[in-house]
Amino acid sequence: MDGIHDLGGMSGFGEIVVERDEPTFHEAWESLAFGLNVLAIAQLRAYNVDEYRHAVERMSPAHYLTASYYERTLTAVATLLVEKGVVDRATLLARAGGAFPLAQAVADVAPDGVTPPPEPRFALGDRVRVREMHPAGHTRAPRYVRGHVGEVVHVAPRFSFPDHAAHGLERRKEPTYHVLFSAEELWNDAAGSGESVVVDLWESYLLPAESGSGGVEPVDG
Amino acid sequence: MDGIHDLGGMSGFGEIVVERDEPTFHEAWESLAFGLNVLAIAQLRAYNVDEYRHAVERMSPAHYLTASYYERTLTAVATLLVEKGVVDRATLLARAGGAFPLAQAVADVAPDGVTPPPEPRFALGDRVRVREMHPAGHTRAPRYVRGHVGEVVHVAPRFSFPDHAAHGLERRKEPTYHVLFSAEELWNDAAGSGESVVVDLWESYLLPAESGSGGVEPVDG
Amino acid sequence: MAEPDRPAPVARRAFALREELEERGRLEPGQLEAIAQASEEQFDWRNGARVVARAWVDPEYRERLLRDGTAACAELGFAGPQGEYIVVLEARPELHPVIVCTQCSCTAWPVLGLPPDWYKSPAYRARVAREPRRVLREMGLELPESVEIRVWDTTAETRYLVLPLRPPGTEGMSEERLADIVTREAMIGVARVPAPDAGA
Amino acid sequence: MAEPDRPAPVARRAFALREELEERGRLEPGQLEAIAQASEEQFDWRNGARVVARAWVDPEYRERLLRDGTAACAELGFAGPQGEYIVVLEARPELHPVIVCTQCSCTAWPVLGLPPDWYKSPAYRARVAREPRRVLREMGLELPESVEIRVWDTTAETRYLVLPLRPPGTEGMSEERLADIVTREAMIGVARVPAPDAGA
Repeated sequence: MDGIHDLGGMSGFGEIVVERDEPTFHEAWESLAFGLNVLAIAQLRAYNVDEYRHAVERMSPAHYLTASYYERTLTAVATLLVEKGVVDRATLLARAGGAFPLAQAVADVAPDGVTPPPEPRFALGDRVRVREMHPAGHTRAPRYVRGHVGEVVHVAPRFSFPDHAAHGLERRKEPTYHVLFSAEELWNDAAGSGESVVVDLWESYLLPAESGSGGVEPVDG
Repeated sequence: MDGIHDLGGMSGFGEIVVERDEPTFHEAWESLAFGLNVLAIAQLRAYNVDEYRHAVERMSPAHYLTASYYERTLTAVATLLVEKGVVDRATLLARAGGAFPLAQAVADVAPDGVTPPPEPRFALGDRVRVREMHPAGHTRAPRYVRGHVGEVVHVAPRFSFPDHAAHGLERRKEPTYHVLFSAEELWNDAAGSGESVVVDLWESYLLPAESGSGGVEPVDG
Repeated sequence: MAEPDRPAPVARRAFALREELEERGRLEPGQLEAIAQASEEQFDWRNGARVVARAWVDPEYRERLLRDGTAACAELGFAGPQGEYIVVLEARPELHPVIVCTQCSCTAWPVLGLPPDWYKSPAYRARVAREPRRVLREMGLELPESVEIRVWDTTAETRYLVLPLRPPGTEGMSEERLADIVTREAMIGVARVPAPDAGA
Repeated sequence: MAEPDRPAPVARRAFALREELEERGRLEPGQLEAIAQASEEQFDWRNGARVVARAWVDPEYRERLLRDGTAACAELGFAGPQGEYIVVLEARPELHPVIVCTQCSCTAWPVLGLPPDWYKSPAYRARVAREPRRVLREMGLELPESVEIRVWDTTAETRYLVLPLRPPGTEGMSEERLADIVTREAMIGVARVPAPDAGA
């Protein structure tokens, strides 16, 4: 989804405030929220990490931006545990003694039908274009690189494709590529000089650079 | 700026809630906020409408999304009246009896050096590409059409170029063009069938379609 | 710009700004209320309904309206701020126009009035450019796939007004009665004008 | 999904979820506190500082670290969740790497620890991909225009660690003392390791 979480390149957020000698957790409930997520993923196996990230993304944008990091964690954990039937929403509300805002419903997402080739499709130095995709569900291709051309600078091992894993679709693994973009390519006349960005992208997000902006055709189609 | 106000195409906002027989103003302060803006623009001539729109856009994203429409109006009016020296921030705080969050500071913006030709550069039926611009200041070219190609379906009269007017830069007038984009051009594989979008764009935002994604070169450069 | 205190209630902030302007002699008592009241009277979507009704009964007016919306609206006395350049979008059986302002909430005030909350909501602004058919369906307007939906984003100074399809069963109705059945939603494009026997 | 009531305080919500899981037998008392405590111990940025110090004093380790970060970190005992595939980015005098996760806040937990609030803030995530030089300057790191700044966005499963430049004046320092002067900020790339006489 083209959601509020996809912040790369946005303006208006003001200064970055650094706290000196910051503790890992500021309040007791923060470590509970962190622990609940670890418990639910690693011990209860109630959901996977891609579902977790997507649940955070599904928070209403106003809630997302006003919540702290661990409030977002807590909201995602509670949302998924309710959706998976591990806990009951009404009981949770009663225990909390007030509203317990959850993330919004997940979209229906169909498998993309791509079968990644057995060998990595791209190699070091290849120029690739990010597909101009706008999926309804979870994706890890940020908007600010879609449609843009960069160069492969590293080929990473195969990892589970998150656009499927977050939606309980057929699990598949693909290489991810570290793709180097010049600031000029991404930000045009707003680019700073001597700046560049590397983004780590699953193979399905990429096309050879000489393709058009692409995206309607699946990679192997 | 690529700000939070530029909402076209974003996901995650949920349902549209329609109130039956809605009044123009729900509370007395809303009509005050509206009236203060009309007063400041039309009678005090403290700022222009482009500065007003940009002041709304300069609100912190979390405030923008949690404020109602008229709270955004009030925030922009107060910000500009403080910035223009018409009212004093400290006095305002004292009168309000609490914090009075204002918009963030305006960015430095330089004139773009474009001189629009005397006659409209494009005509009905022309295919044009929206520049891939990422200006630091106010603009009315939404992100979702930047880089995309559409067809001119209407040529409107010359209007003041807002990217200048919002920043007190040299005033100039340019035609605006109603540009028709297919949903496939904008949203690719996420496009609905039988859908299209028309966006009203100042001449400086546009290049002939056969140009590259452009934007580094000014239109008349 | 960090604010240590809690924001004052928004009403309190609005009154504080008014007091401050009065104190500085930039505002007379009652002036704001007069602006708001005049605006509510001048900027009324029922003006647009009268334009639509006239266009339905007068083919020459309809032609003028589609050719030069600003002048044709002014003929009926509807002009002013946010109505300096009005373009009227003709709904056709096979092409349905719908209006949005994705970046703020611009509207043709003299004929559509100050916009309703749903039109100003982030949800409408974000979604209708991307998935108009689904948005219209959610709002109660189910259009067949054969009808193209065209979204008009009010990004510059043109202000749009949708001229809706005249519903069947209104052949003998007077201009005044026709104006009564036109809705603001139909002139934005998120509804059609219902046929009178459908409960209008 | 509209909530008529005010949200309960976030702490109350967290405790409510814990109680509910305990009640349903999915959670033992103390289990969450144990997870959090073990995580704080296991995920410590000082581990990364030890990796950096080792690489500064041992050229062969440095080579292994840059070739296979995961294995070289594991050599020192640093591995685990969010450290399954670590890539080490070498800071060079002419090329300065900086790490971000624009979409959430992914970090190499075993060597960088759980990330600090500023790293998780919308401001850092939004801005550093777009205007890194300005962001670093605001955070106190002024780099000459001749130094290229390269931002690494943690969008997939690779977890990055910056190997900072070894500051001048540290030639005789022990590996332990070197580990003490390495900062978390330097391993993210928003700072350089200060020379010891500069107050470290």
